[in-house]
Order: sequence, then C-alpha cells, then structure tokens
Amino acid sequence: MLQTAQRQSKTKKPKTALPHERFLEAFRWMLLARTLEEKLVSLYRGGLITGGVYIGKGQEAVSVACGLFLKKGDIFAPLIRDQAGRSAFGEPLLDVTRTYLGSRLGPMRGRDGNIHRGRPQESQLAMVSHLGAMISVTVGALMSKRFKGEKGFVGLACIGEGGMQAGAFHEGMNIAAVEQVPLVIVATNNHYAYSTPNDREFACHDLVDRAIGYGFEGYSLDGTDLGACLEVIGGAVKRARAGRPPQLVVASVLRLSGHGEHDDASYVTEEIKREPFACDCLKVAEQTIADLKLVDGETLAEWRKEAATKVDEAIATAQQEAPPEGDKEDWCAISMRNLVDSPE
Amino acid sequence: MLQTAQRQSKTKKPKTALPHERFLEAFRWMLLARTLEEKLVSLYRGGLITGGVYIGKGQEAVSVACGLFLKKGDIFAPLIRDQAGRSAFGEPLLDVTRTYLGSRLGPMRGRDGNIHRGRPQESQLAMVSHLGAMISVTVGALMSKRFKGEKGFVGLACIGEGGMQAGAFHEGMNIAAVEQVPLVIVATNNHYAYSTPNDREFACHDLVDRAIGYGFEGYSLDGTDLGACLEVIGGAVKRARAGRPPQLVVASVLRLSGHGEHDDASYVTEEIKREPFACDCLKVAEQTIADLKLVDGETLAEWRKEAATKVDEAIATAQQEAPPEGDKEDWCAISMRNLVDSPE
Amino acid sequence: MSITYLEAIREAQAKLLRDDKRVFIYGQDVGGTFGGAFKATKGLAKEFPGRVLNTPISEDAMVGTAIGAAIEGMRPIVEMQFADFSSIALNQILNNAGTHYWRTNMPVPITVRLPSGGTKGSGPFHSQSMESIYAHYPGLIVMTPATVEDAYTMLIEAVAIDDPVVYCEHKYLYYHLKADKLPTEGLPTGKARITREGRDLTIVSYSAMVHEALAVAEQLAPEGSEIEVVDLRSVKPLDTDTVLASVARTGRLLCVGESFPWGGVTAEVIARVTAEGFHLLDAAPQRINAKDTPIPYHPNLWSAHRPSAKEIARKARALLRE
Amino acid sequence: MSITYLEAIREAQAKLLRDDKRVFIYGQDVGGTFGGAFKATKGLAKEFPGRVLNTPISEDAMVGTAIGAAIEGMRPIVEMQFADFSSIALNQILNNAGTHYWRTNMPVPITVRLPSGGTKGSGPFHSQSMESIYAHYPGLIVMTPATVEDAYTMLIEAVAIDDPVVYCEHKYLYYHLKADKLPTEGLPTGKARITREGRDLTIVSYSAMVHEALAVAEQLAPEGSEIEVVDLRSVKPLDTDTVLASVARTGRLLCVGESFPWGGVTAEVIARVTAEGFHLLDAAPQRINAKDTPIPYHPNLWSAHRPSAKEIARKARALLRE
Ligand SMILES: Cc1ncc(C[n+]2csc(CCOP(=O)(O)OP(=O)(O)O)c2C)c(N)n1
Ligand SMILES: Cc1ncc(C[n+]2csc(CCOP(=O)(O)OP(=O)(O)O)c2C)c(N)n1
Ligand SMILES: [Mg+2]
Ligand SMILES: [Mg+2]
Repeated sequence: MLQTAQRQSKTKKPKTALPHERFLEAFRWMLLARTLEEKLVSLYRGGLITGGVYIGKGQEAVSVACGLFLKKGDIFAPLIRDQAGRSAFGEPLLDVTRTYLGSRLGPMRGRDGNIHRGRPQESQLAMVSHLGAMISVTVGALMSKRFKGEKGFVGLACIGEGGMQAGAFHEGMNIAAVEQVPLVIVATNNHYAYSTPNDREFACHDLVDRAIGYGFEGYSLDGTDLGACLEVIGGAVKRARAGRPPQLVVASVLRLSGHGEHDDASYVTEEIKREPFACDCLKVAEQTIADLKLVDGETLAEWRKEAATKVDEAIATAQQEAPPEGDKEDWCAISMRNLVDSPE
Repeated sequence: MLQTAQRQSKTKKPKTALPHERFLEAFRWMLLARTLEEKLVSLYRGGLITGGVYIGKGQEAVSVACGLFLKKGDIFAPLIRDQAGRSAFGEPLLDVTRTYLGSRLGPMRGRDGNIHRGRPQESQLAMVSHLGAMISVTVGALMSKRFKGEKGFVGLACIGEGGMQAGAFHEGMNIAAVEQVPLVIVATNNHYAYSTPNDREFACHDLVDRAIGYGFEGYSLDGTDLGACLEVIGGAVKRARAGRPPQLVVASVLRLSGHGEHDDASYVTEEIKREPFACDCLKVAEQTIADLKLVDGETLAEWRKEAATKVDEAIATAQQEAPPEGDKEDWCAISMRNLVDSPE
Repeated sequence: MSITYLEAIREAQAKLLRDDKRVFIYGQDVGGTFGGAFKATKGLAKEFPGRVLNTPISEDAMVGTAIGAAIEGMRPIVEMQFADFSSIALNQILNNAGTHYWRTNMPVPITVRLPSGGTKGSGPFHSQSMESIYAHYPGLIVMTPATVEDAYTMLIEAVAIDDPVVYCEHKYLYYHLKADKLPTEGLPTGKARITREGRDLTIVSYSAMVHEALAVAEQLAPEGSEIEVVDLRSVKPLDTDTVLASVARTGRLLCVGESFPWGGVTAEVIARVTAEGFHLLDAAPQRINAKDTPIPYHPNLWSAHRPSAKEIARKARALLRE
Repeated sequence: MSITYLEAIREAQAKLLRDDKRVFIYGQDVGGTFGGAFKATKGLAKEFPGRVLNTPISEDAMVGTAIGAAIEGMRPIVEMQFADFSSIALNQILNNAGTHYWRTNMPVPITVRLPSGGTKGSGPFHSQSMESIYAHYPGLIVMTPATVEDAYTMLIEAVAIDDPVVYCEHKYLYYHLKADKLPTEGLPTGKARITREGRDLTIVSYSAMVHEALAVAEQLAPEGSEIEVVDLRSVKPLDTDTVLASVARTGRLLCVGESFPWGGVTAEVIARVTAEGFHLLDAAPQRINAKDTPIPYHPNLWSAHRPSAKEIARKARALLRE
C-alpha cells in the first residue's frame, strides 16, 4: 500500500530530501485524503454510513504536514480534520473504512466511530470528543518516553481555533511548557467552530499571540500553501525534537465543507469565501506542481487513479466484513476480568 | 464605622481627589486589614478558630487598590488574600469576625467559612474554592447589568498566579473578551501556589504576556508599592469603565505568611526573601508617609489604635453571638420549598 | 397541526423570550441563522436580537457566566451541545450553582439544557444520560420530560423556578415524538404521572424509556397482564408518593432507566420503595439499565447496550409470574 | 511502633516508588520538601528524585498527563489536593480514562487519589465524598479503604491494577486511625470484609462510616443485639455476594454512607440486595446518608449533617424491633 511504501521510503531517504520530493509526497497524501473523504461523503449521502462524516477539505496541507515529519515512536494526536495527517503518519486506509462502515475488524470494533479512531498502541492517540483534552494526554505520553530514557522523540497535537478556548486546552498547553516536553501544537483556524465565527470565539488579534504567554515559540502560517506548511510545521517539529521549547503553529484556512456532512454550512458568508485563506490548498498545490513542472499531467492523472483504486479497495474490503453483534460482544469496560462489577 | 464613613467620603469627594488623600485612605485600609488578620492569626494559634486562616500579608497594597476604585453597583470577586480590598469595598468587619468565629449571624451563617464569605446581594461575590471559577461568574454579572441597561459599571476579579493555570480561568478570561465586558482581572503573583514555586506553575517569561493572547490590555505592577498599585489598578478600572477592552494587571509580591496559618512556609527560600518583591508593602507605604511627611507619627499611632479598637470590637461582638445549631438549622439546599426532595 | 418534542422545546424558549425580559439563551451555535446543533433555537436569534448568544467552546465559562447573570437578576438558559459535554461544566453546576443558595441565601435561577440519551451512531461521547450525577448532589432540580407536552411546560417551569434546573431533554424523542398541540398547563414539577393504569405490575421510568415501558404494557395486555406505567418526569425531586401508591396497587415494581447501571435513578427508586413500602411488595423489585460499558457507536451494539422493549418484557413477565 | 492511616498511604507510595520504576507521583504540592497538603508524600521527592512532581493548578491536565503517561507504559499516581477538586478532572477520569480500554483495547493504569470526606471546619468544598459519581460511570475501579491495613495494601494493589482506579482515602481517618504494623497481604480488591460478626442485623458501610457502625455495634451488644458490620472496601466492584450472605444470616439490612442521600452507594446496595435477596429480608432495608445540602463549615452543623453513631443506633434499634 501507498502509505507503507512511502513511510519506509521516508525513513530510508537521505536527510537532505529535495524539497520537491517532500512536496510531492505530501501532495499525494493530500490527494489520497481528499479522494477518500469525497468517497465517504458520497457513501454518507447514499445512507451507507451511520453517524457523522467530518472531513478535512481545505485543511489537507496543514494536516499532511502534521503527519509527515513524525517518525516511528513519535506521538500523534490528530483531530477530526486530519485524514491527510493520519495517513501520512501511517494509518492504514482500512482503519478508516472499517470504522466508517462498521466492520467489526476496525480499530474501534464498532465501539466508537468515524474520526474517534486511533491506535494508541502505535502512538496514534484515540481522541475523546471533548476538545482540548488530548493535549495533556500527549504531554503525558512524552513524559513517559523521557522517563523511559528514550531520546529524539516528539509529539504533535492538533486543535481547531474553537478548541483552543476550552479550559483543557489551556491546562494542557501550560503543563507542556512546565514539563518542557517536545510538543508541537498545530492549531488550525478555519474561521468557524461549527457555525460560530471567530468573533464569538475569541477577541485577540491573532491566536499565535497565545504562544508567548505560555512560553511556547509561536509561528503563523498560510494553511493554503503546502510549501509553507511543510516548512513551518516541519521546522517546528525539528525545533521541538532538538530540545527547543514547545511550539505553537497557527494556520489560517477556511473549512471548505460543512462542519459535518449533515451541515450545509449556509452560515458561511460570501465575504469570507472571497478571502485569500479560502483557497483550496489542494488546487493551489496542484497549480504549483504545474507551474514548476514538478511532474507532468499524465503522472498526476495516474496518482489520482492510484488513490481512487486504493480507496475503492479499502471500501470494498470493509463492506464485505461482518459488523459487530450485540450478543457476541464482550460487554466489559475493564481489562481485569476478575474485577468486573455486575450490577443489574 | 471606618469603612462606612470612608466609603461615603469616597463618593462625596471631588473627582480630583489629591493622590495623597487616596494614598492615606488606602493605607488605613491596609492597616485595618493587617491588624485584623494579625488578630485572627493569634486567635487561630489560641485554638479559637475552626478551619483555616488565610491571610493577605504582603499583598495589602494590591488588594486595597482592587476594592478602592469600585463604586456601589460594581461587581467585586475577591479571593483568599483580599481582606484589604474587601474592607475598602465596604465589607463590614463583623462579616469577617462572625464568619471566622462561627456566629450564626454571619453572612454565611456557619455554612461556609473564613475567606469563602460574600454578599452577592451587594455585588460582593462569594467564592467557591475551585480557583478560576469566579471569573466567568463576574463576566455574567456584568452582562446582566448591560442587559438591564445599566451604565458606567465595572467588575474586578482577583486571582493568584496559581489560579491562572486553571482551565476555568482561561475560559473566563476569554469569554470576558468575547463579551467585551468592563472587567479588570488583578492577578497577584506572590511566587508560590501553596508550596509550589513559579517554575512548576508556568513557563512564560512574564504572566502579563497572557493579556495579548486574549485581547486584554495588560499591565505589570510592583505590588509592594502602594502608589503604583493605586495608579495602575485605578487606571485599569478607569479604562474598563470607559469602555476599553478588559484589563489584566499582574502584580509581583511575595506572600509574607504561610499559605494558611497551619503552614510554616519552610519551603520559601532565603534567596527569594531577598528579592525586591519580598518587601512588606505596609512598611514601604509607612516609609513613604514618613518620607513625604504626609502625616505625623502621632496621627499614625492614632490610626493604629483606631484600627485595633475596631477589630477588637468586631471580635468581641462576634464572640458573644450564638453559633448555629444542627437541630435548629434549615436543612434545605433550594429556595423553593415545594420542590424539596426528601430521600432518606 | 402536529408538533415534535424538539419543536416544543423551541416554542417554549420562544415564549420565554417573548414573555420575560430576563431570559436569554447562551450556548455553542445557538445563535446566528443556525439555531443550535439540533435547531432547538432556530430562528430565535433573529426574532430576539442580542438575546440568543453563541459562546466559545467553554462549557465551564458558559455556566459560570449564566450563574453571574442570574445573581444579577437574569434568567439564563444554557444549552449544552450534548449532555456529555456538561462534564466540563460540572464544577460550576454542582459546586457553584448547586451550593449558592445554601451558602449565600441567594438562589441562582439558571436552566441548563442537556440534550441527552442515546441515538444510533452517536457513540460514547454524544449519548450520555447524566441525570443521576446531577441528582446526587444537593441544590439542583433535575427534569427528564418524556412527552412533547412535558417538554414544553416543564421548560417553561424550569425557567420560572428560582433554583438551578438541569433539564435533560432526550435526543431520541426530538423527532420521534409528536403531539397535536401544546398545552397551556402541565403537572407541577415534582409530580409523577401515571401514564397508563394497571393493577399487576408497576413500571417506573422516565424520559425515552417511558415509551419502551408503554410498548411493553401494550404488548403484555393481550396476555392478561395490566401494567401500570409511571413517568417520573423529574428525578429530583422524585415523587416517591405516586410510586408508592402505584406499588400499593400492583405489589410489583420494575424500574427502567437508560443510564449506566451502578447507582442512579433506578437504584434510588428501589431504595425508597423498599424502605417505605417494603410490605407493599409481593415480589423482589427489579431494575433494568444500560450495560456497564461506554455507549457504543455501532447500531448493533447500541441497541444491545440500551434497555430494549424485549428485555423489559422478559423481565416484566418473570416478575408477573413470581 | 504504631502507624497511622496517612502514614500507611505514604509508606505504600514509598514502596511503590521503590519497587516499580514505572511509578511516579503527580499532583499539587506533592514534591519539594513539602510533601502534599496532608503530607502523604512527605520526603518522597527527596528519596526519589524526579519522580514526585509538583503540578500547576490544573486538575484536568494532571489526569490527562497521567493518562498519556500510562498509555506509554508508566503507572502514575495522581494526588488531588482534595477530592472536591476532582470535579475539574472529572471529564478526563470518566470520559477518557474510564472509556479508554473499551474503545481501544488498551487499559490505562492510573491511580487517582482523592482525599475525601468530612472533617471539622472544612466546609462545602473540602469535604466531599465523590465515590458514587465515579462508580456510576463504567470503566473505573473505586476503592474506599476504612482501615490502616487496607489503606496500605489497597493502594499498592490500585497501582498494580491495569485499569484506572479512583482511590478514596478518608481525611478523617488520616490521624484518627492507627495500626501496630503494616500487613504484607490484604484481601483481594472486590472482596468485602465482615469486620464484626453478628446474627441480628447487617450494617453495610465503607470508609469512615465503618467505624461509626462498629461503635454502634459495640453499643448495642449489651442490649443483646448482635450486629454484623460489613466493610465494602471497594464500592466498585461491589461485593454483593458477601452482603447477601450476611443478610441471609441476619435478615436485616442497614446501609450507612457519608455521601449525599440521592443515589449512591447505599441505594445501590439496597437495590442489589432486594433484587437478589428479597426473600432473605425480614424487615425493610434502611439507609443513612448525609443530608441533602452542601457540607457545612461550622462543626455544629457538620456533625448534624453527617451520619452519626447516634442516628445509626436509633435506626438500628428500630430495625431490630421490626
Ligand atoms: C468540550 C466540547 N464542547 C463541545 C463540543 C462539540 N463540538 C464538536 S466540534 C465543535 C466545533 C469545533 O471547532 P474547532 O475547534 O474550530 O474545530 P473545527 O471543527 O473548526 O475543525 C464543537 C463545538 C466538543 N467536541 N467538545
Ligand atoms: C481548582 C483548585 N485546585 C486546587 C485548589 C487548592 N488550593 C487552594 S489555594 C491553592 C494555591 C493557590 O495559589 P495562587 O493561585 O497562586 O494563590 P495564593 O494562595 O498564592 O494567593 C491551591 C492549590 C483549589 N482551591 N482549586
Ligand atoms: Mg474551527
Ligand atoms: Mg500564588
């Protein structure tokens, strides 16, 4: 599969990978994520998915950069719009399709759904819905690695501008700085928390100004520009890994979908759609590829086809798999069976 | 009583009160608070107080400035080290002694103790222990006033540098900015949260740098300098009242007591005791009075005596009052009697 | 005309905003043209400018702000996007709102709306029923309306009550439940309703489970069993008298709740009935709750996790045989 | 030699730090020369450098950090300064730690220590018993040791358990309770103890209230009443079998808990006993809890608020007469 192949090639690659190679690699993950999510949306419209579908359209450039610079052993705490980053980090496509399509073989086995999936065993944390809560969890995972004497690791946690207003986010960010763990927080300001525009979310001029108040290093970012995402987020990861203080990156984009696919996003104003940050990062990246002639149109078409094939395969596999069944389920919330309580 | 007299004089005073008058007025509140708290400490040592005694020694200059610029109708949310501010705001001494000495006539009627007292009916909020929680309550009170069409009011909420790390504080501060209410937050960094020094509390260079990330205006302050406290906090109150964005003032002091009187504070380092912020603000103010010859020694001695008399009276009164009794208590947690639930 | 449970909640809020200047609505996405994740405030921001306000994702501050506003005379309604997120506001609800009257003699009339309970595909963090946690602590009224009419009148009453009210509205009922019209009056808070009369077994329930209980009662009627269904309406105060009177008639008690099994409403009802009405019981009182695991996402698991009419019928039959 | 309940907790932590490299202690003021608000970690920071860490006032992050550390292989012990402040960490405890194994198949072995329960002059926010809230939600073990020996062995076991444990230690017992020495072994978690045998009445209790129950048992013995006292030790899992076996012997049940009266441990015990052991009961099971108000500050009010030996004796006598 693509992700396996590329992950290997990533670690094998000489340290001075050509920026263009990185750019193209990232682009392909973005393409895969977009293809996958478009497919999920059409399944959703066809009534084939239970629960919500939440996609990262317009945020793939930021997200892919979050996953791309992490190595085995690093900690990744993605959120709901991080398909590109999850794939780049190494999440198999089957984890996605199995979760959305309700296969009992998925990582959450039908117990949790859609974007809540994760594999903490492989350092991809499984988010709870409560926004902000995963920051301190990432801090703890990093402390653990330090306790165990590991070196050179880093953690990256994603957040939206909405989630940044949650108390848990504040406590997590502050404790990261107190513990001086190698954490990168990538905040994506997509200008809405569900239907709520920025002016009812916060009142500071720029959210990156939060960094100084915690002792983080802060960077702003045009999230529609893949090159910038790779440079800024890659740089933050590098600095955290090298022992610099925790890093905050704030990217500006527009969410190019509803909050979830149930949402027509009619509250998004026409005015904001004309803002520069409203560009589609995938199209911008494609334009860059064309302008710089990084690859030709034929290759692009091939990549597109390849992505579609992989997505179709992963969906077909998951669709053939049995769902979980209530009467076969192991109804036990704890791992130590001898301690199970059994009230009526 | 002193506080009543002075409060009246405060409102009657021409707008251009001489700074010296304000300084002396503030000094007398500080003196009263110090006298009261020293007395409470000695009662505590004599085993005459149930529960803890938490004093504001070393923080009176900051605290008094918090209470002094508020008028009737303003909202005040003091915390545990704000005796000076509470008195200056208009809290009767009897509220304090009745609460500490367990009179049933106190504002909390024996239901809550020591620094938890308040009179929300008179806009002095009664704190819960959970630090940070009172910020948003103050915001709500201010919104209410705006809803009701009131004008020219302001709210002031106190916090320690420790409480600033609580999630509730963050949410409260942010929502204040979103709602653009006339709020002043006065944060006193006394360099310890209980036994925990600053380096395990936060990692930014200066907590005033938090302001910009919320859209607050931020000011730093030497909290040992009464003149500076009056100027900076008075200025913040004036700006908030005039419709400027919410204000954050961060004062630097050293807590000149244990966390509570049960605590010998042996963890406070000798080094920190030699820092400039370790001065006793009361002594500094007294020195200023002497240096500038604002009043003579005799007057000072008289003021001291007056404070002692008032404190003694308030204690004597409270001591004669009956405590609450379990069998006479109204054991009802809600105001609407017809809705009382009565499980066993 | 027909009106859903959700529309009743919207209408109640419209009426409250219309009739009482002290009322405002505060919550994530409640304002603008959007009107809330479930549209319970749809159109209200436009109709009542400045009184239906979007908030940041800050549940603690949302409730704290409401408390402060109530102290200064307003009657805020706070909408949690899902009951599950009220865990973030729990400290303000329990320790600030719940204790305020006791401490200061000043009640805080806030209403916190919790879109509660399970629906298909919602998973562990968008399905919870938290009434038992709020009822455990002193100082709060906890409402759990099961009908369109109650959804309407109880929300109006919640705002009228001077004490803090946790109003648990069931998401499954939002669209599933319809009434012909809205009532002008309802039962008073704290009074349970005998939704269906019967002489053989009392099923005590509340919120969505009332309808499962009713279905079972219908199902067992042809077998000659007459099941009485009691809808608690509010779990705090809990109307012990009505429950006891019913058990006095039937001699048999089954409690059904959708929440987790340890503690909670069903345990509380049984403890009260056995303490005060032990002699009334002809058989051991029984209860049915959800399973003791988080609420699963997959519909197959979800429907096995929550109490079902099938399970209720099985247990009811067993009880009737005893 | 004699050792207090508090010292037992300190000794258990010292042993854990000594024996297991994965253990670290995380909480406000636990480190430095200070050793915690109650000195439960006194001296440990010095003895185990870098493993007893002060935290900011950030209960949510304290537990979140512990969860992350546990996911990556550590065994953190989190000290809340008072149980009451765990309301801030409740979301992490219930929704993150409590669900993690169910969701991901990976347990999170954290231990959260809650200094719980009432003492004189502590008031509404430094006196709470929160075991019923944590036991209500799935996924957690909730321990409530009542003796010095249990305080010691159960804390050691708590850290050994792969699942999240909420360890409720009672502040009133800290200094009041002494033992001659520490045991090397204890009863397994989930097993209740018959603290005193009797044939006439079973009093089920846990934590500090066990000692009130014992006092009443002593007091009533000369009257010819033999009271059996069951100490639950952990309220989740709750040892229904031991309770039922005791009720089978005595035919009478009184449950005593210090927490608020609505729901909670005493209701849960009664619901279980009546559901499974209805025929064993010769009289209506009864319960005693604290009153349904916040916990008062003044000693006069506080001692009237919590269950007292006097009240227990009164109710026990009434039950014995039935
Ligand atoms: C604590 C909490 N409150 C409410 C919600 C419900 N909720 C889910 S997503 C969302 C909006 C999130 O906005 P943002 O953080 O900006 O992320 P975006 O969806 O824009 O990517 C809300 C309110 C939640 N998940 N957590
Ligand atoms: C949320 C919360 N956690 C813990 C406590 C216990 N506690 C009471 S005072 C205190 C230290 C407060 O430090 P700071 O805010 O700096 O105020 P100071 O005492 O220094 O004035 C702590 C930890 C609390 N009150 N609230
Ligand atoms: Mg957003
Ligand atoms: Mg401090």
